Amino acid sequence: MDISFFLIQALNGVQYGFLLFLVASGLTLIFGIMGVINLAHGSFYMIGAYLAYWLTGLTGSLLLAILLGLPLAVLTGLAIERFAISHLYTRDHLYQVLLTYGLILIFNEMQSILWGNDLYGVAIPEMLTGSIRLTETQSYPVYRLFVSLVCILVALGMLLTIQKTRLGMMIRAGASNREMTQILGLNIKQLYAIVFGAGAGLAAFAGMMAAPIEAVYPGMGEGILITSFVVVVIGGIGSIKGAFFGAMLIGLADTFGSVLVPDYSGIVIYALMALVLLWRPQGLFGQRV
Amino acid sequence: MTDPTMRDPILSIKGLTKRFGALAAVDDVFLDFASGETHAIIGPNGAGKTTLINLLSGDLPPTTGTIHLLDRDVTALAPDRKSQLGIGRTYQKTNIFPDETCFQNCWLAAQSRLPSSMRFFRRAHRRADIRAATERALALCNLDARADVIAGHLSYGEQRQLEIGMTLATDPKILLLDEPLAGMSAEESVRTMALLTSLAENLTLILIEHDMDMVFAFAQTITVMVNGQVLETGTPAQIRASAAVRDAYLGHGPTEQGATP
Amino acid sequence: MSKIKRTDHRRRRFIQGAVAGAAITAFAPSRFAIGGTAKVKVGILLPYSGTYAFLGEKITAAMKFAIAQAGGKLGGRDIEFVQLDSEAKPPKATENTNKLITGENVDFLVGPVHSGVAMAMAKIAREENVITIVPNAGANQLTGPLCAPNIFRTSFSNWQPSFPSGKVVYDDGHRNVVTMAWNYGAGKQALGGFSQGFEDAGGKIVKQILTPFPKVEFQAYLTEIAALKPDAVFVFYAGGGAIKFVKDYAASGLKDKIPLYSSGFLTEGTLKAQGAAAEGIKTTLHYSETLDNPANRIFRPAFEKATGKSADVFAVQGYDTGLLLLQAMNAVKGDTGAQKEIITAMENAVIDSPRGKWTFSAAHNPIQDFYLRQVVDGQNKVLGIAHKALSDLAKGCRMG
Amino acid sequence: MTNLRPTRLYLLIALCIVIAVGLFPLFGEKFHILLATRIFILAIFAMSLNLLIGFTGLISFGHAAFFGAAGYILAFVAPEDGAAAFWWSAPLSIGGAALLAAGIGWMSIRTSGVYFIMITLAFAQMLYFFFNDSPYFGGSDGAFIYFKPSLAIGSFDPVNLDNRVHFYYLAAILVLVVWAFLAMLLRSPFGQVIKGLRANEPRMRALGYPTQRYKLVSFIIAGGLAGLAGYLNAAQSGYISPAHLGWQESGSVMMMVILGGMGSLHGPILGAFTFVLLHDILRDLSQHWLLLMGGVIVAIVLFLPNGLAGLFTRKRIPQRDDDHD
Repeated sequence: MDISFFLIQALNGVQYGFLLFLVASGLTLIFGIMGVINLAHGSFYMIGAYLAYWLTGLTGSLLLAILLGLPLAVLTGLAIERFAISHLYTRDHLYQVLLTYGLILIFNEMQSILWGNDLYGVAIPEMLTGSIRLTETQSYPVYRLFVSLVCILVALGMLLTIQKTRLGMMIRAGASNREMTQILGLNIKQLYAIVFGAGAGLAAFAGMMAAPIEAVYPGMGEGILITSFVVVVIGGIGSIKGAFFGAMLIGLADTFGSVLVPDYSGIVIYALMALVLLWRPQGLFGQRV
Repeated sequence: MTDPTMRDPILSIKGLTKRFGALAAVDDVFLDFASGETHAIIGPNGAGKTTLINLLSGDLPPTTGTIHLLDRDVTALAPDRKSQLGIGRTYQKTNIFPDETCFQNCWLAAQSRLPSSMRFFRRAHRRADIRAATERALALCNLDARADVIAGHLSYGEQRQLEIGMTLATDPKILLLDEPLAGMSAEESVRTMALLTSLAENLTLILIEHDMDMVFAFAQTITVMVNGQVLETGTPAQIRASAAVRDAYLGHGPTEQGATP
Repeated sequence: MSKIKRTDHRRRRFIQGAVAGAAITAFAPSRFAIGGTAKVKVGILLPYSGTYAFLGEKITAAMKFAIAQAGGKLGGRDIEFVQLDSEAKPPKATENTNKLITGENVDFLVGPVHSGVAMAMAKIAREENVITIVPNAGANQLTGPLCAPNIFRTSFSNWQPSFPSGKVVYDDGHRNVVTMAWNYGAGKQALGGFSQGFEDAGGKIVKQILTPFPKVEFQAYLTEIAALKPDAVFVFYAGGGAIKFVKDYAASGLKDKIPLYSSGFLTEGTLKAQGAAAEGIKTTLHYSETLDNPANRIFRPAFEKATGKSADVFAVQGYDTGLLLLQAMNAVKGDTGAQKEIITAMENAVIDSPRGKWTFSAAHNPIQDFYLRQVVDGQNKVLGIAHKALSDLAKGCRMG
Repeated sequence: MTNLRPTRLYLLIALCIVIAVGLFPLFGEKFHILLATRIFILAIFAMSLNLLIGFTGLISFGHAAFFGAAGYILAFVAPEDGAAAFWWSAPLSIGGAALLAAGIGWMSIRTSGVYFIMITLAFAQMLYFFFNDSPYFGGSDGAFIYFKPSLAIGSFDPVNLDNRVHFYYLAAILVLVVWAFLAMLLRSPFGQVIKGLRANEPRMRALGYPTQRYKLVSFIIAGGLAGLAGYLNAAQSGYISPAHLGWQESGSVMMMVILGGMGSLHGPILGAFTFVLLHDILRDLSQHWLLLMGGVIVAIVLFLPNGLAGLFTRKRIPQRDDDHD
């Protein structure tokens, strides 16, 4: 094994990390600001992928599918927030776990009713089908690099929103102290709706971007859900920065774990999470509660 | 100790510092608390008073410095260990078990004095000694008539009394009181003052309070803190006379309530 | 007895149970008395929700289709299907199987898809002695150490479809091969089959890679393969993982340099989603949609027309399950009490399947042809027979 | 917290239930006896989790780890050609589960709130992958327990677990035993402390209780009881697989606890009963039963905040306005 092998593996890890970040950032926002554990977050990822499949079929273009599908996903998120989640802000985490678990079942069945249980794929847009040669045997698909680029742009966008805008100010206040937000006279209801809608949108967007390199299949949201939770917890709940570093860490750990301890690579990310929590019980960038 | 009137310190802190990031909430504080005295800590908001109490009670670990209880280094001990050693505290924000009766609240506190509550089979309420300690604490905080009332249904003043009663049930040597009069009506304040006065006979009291009338009437020693540092320590008369205190904190009216710079 | 036509569920079950009970002690006449009155109860335990739902739906549809084509009766008796969603969850398998066997008193049990569920189910089926037909789950153990007179499998053992690939890969001139599969029973057993076939022929497994199930992130492994530069790669993936793997393999540029082989599940029900990435992949399986035989020529259009579902290997396995039930029940003229005769009929059955004629081995696993297939224009084109009449090893089976 | 003083009505209901449970095998169908046994086992499992969630305030999302581990221990120690003796295999499974809980608990209780939820999940997932990936325990296909444990003492063999009615009564009695054990535990000094922990942990610490130690002991007891349930489950079905330790199983038992009512002694029993029956009925009702199940869960959360047990007690759990994690 040479240096280029490790470099390519690092690239794999980072690239996987970017995708994780896209899902986890929404989760951490909802977690940190609203104090809601949203198990149904993975469902939005799945909804995104199915919307991408369905709308790409209708319009023939992934871009159009995303433009049409994203508002649909956000609206679904807003409806869920309004009719279910909003009743649980003052209640114990457990009820949120239970309710959002119920939502997973509902979403899964809706998917089955609307799109059936067959497996689907989405074609990579024509412009992005090429690949770049890395070694004699391996090349890297342009679309994957494109996804990474989009993830970086989204991350930057979130950073700017949070640092520079009034909404970002509210989010920061909300993340550090929920009561303070209320004292400052901010409209907490509106803030929560925006955050949940945005979180759902981010997850769905991740699902749409991933659809061409993933398979679109029933139950696809659950796998990424647990991994995203691991990312959020490692990074520290409510911290976008934490979600970013957590995602990178998990992406790299998972990639190198696969190579270095192949027989038990399923354990790696959970062991990493346990270690981080034993070292810093509030995650890498979390605030002490 | 240079002051001959000073009794032996029961609690002594040296170079105590607590930093939150760049901010030093408590900055290199040296203080001695004499056994049996009533010692008030005053200062503007953000002076580091509550942080100091939290350091003494073990709720926060100090960044540097030491805390000694008599000869024993208790700097890094957790709250439960400090409590077991006789340092009890009350909270600024009422901190009781609102779903339980007053009796049960004090009972839980009194039970903590058992060598261990890892007893799985006997009914808890059968212990006569704990019952006696509970009743004593309820009597001390004037809630013996309200023993069976759910704590959440008490008036605010009564809840504060219960808060003190719970801590008393743990039989402390030193009582840390974080704004015991905050939010009380005049009548409740009077009652609580009477309670504290009776306690001061047997206990070392360390309290934070914004009510200057109360502080100057009640405390034997006053420490003024500003920006995490001790500005002055002395008798009420010394503090009143201190030019430094007047300039930095008390400003124009020495009895101004909740003075904020 | 023959006048009893109660619709009352419990009452009928009671009588039926009583009759079946009597059947054990009494002679033939009393057994035949029930024929033509009560329905034959077929319990189906298959996944209808979650990742495996499409398998469950397809197998069920094809089995019902086979029976409907033959007039909708088993041995002259009407059928009642009792379907249960297995959710592909092993912890629920015991309760589900009990529900069908002791709760519903089914005459036949059909299922499951998931090997873990199959293990729990087989245990009860053995104890309760109900004739059980496995239409998919491939765990080698089912027709190995767990084999039983009353357990039949119409699909394959995990070892079976990949074993012929070994020789195929060797004959294509490859000597050093990397194998890769999900780290679970089916994956390991499939790789075991391939390794045996390949090493017996004289090839060498450079590395066996097991990836966590059901994770579909393969990038790290692809880079490893690229670094190892084997002559060929053999994998076992199915469903969503198969789609993802084939796409990733092509996108990383490996496909043009290192040929990809697999057992046929890689390209079953997944070709449309895989698109061009699957072109050229060679697989071995006991069926192909392009198989040219009379049964298949009739089956495919009829099935697709009747159910609207595409006819793939899973549909064929379900269809054959239906055919097997028909043959056995016709042989005993609908007498479900004649268990011994039914078993004998099944053991001797020759199934004229769309996959080609096949029979049961002594361990009750199909002896069947395995075809070498290659993906051409989005279809699994048959290149020839990779292994004729291949029987499972049936290691550990102490029956027959 | 819970009002344990029995009223006359309460006693009457309890009596009726005991009689019904006692007589059920006489007229119940074979399958329903099996189903009821399974409900008892899950009730014990749910009661064990309720000790953590409902009484200690520790939300464990990895409780199935102990349930499954106990089953694996039984599978591991049971001989292939005969029955393992209940009298040593059960304590071994329970003890093993408790030991595992001691290890996982010791590390997990350093965290709190959501982090605790997640770290318990992480440990359970690690065990899941351990049993799934390791070549020694049957891998993903799971392992069998070929014979049901034997309760014979010498030649005295009154309870034969192969007989489903015997198994039924054993499970029913164990539900009662666990219930009584927990009732006693909660009235003991230890019980008072853990209930205090749930209500307000920092205050308990300030009162001088070494809270970590109490949480750990509670975690170990709950792990052991989950082990008992896991042992019974493995003995009944004769099968154990990695999926028994999966997060979805941890989720289901959590559902049962919340459904029945947290912090109520009998709530989890009610929850297990309802959850299993609901699952069974809804699945028969429609092909889209997941939709119904999801809908029922959502409705219960929104409209029955105190769980089913809350229907029978008038006392309302006060809403918390502070958000302590």
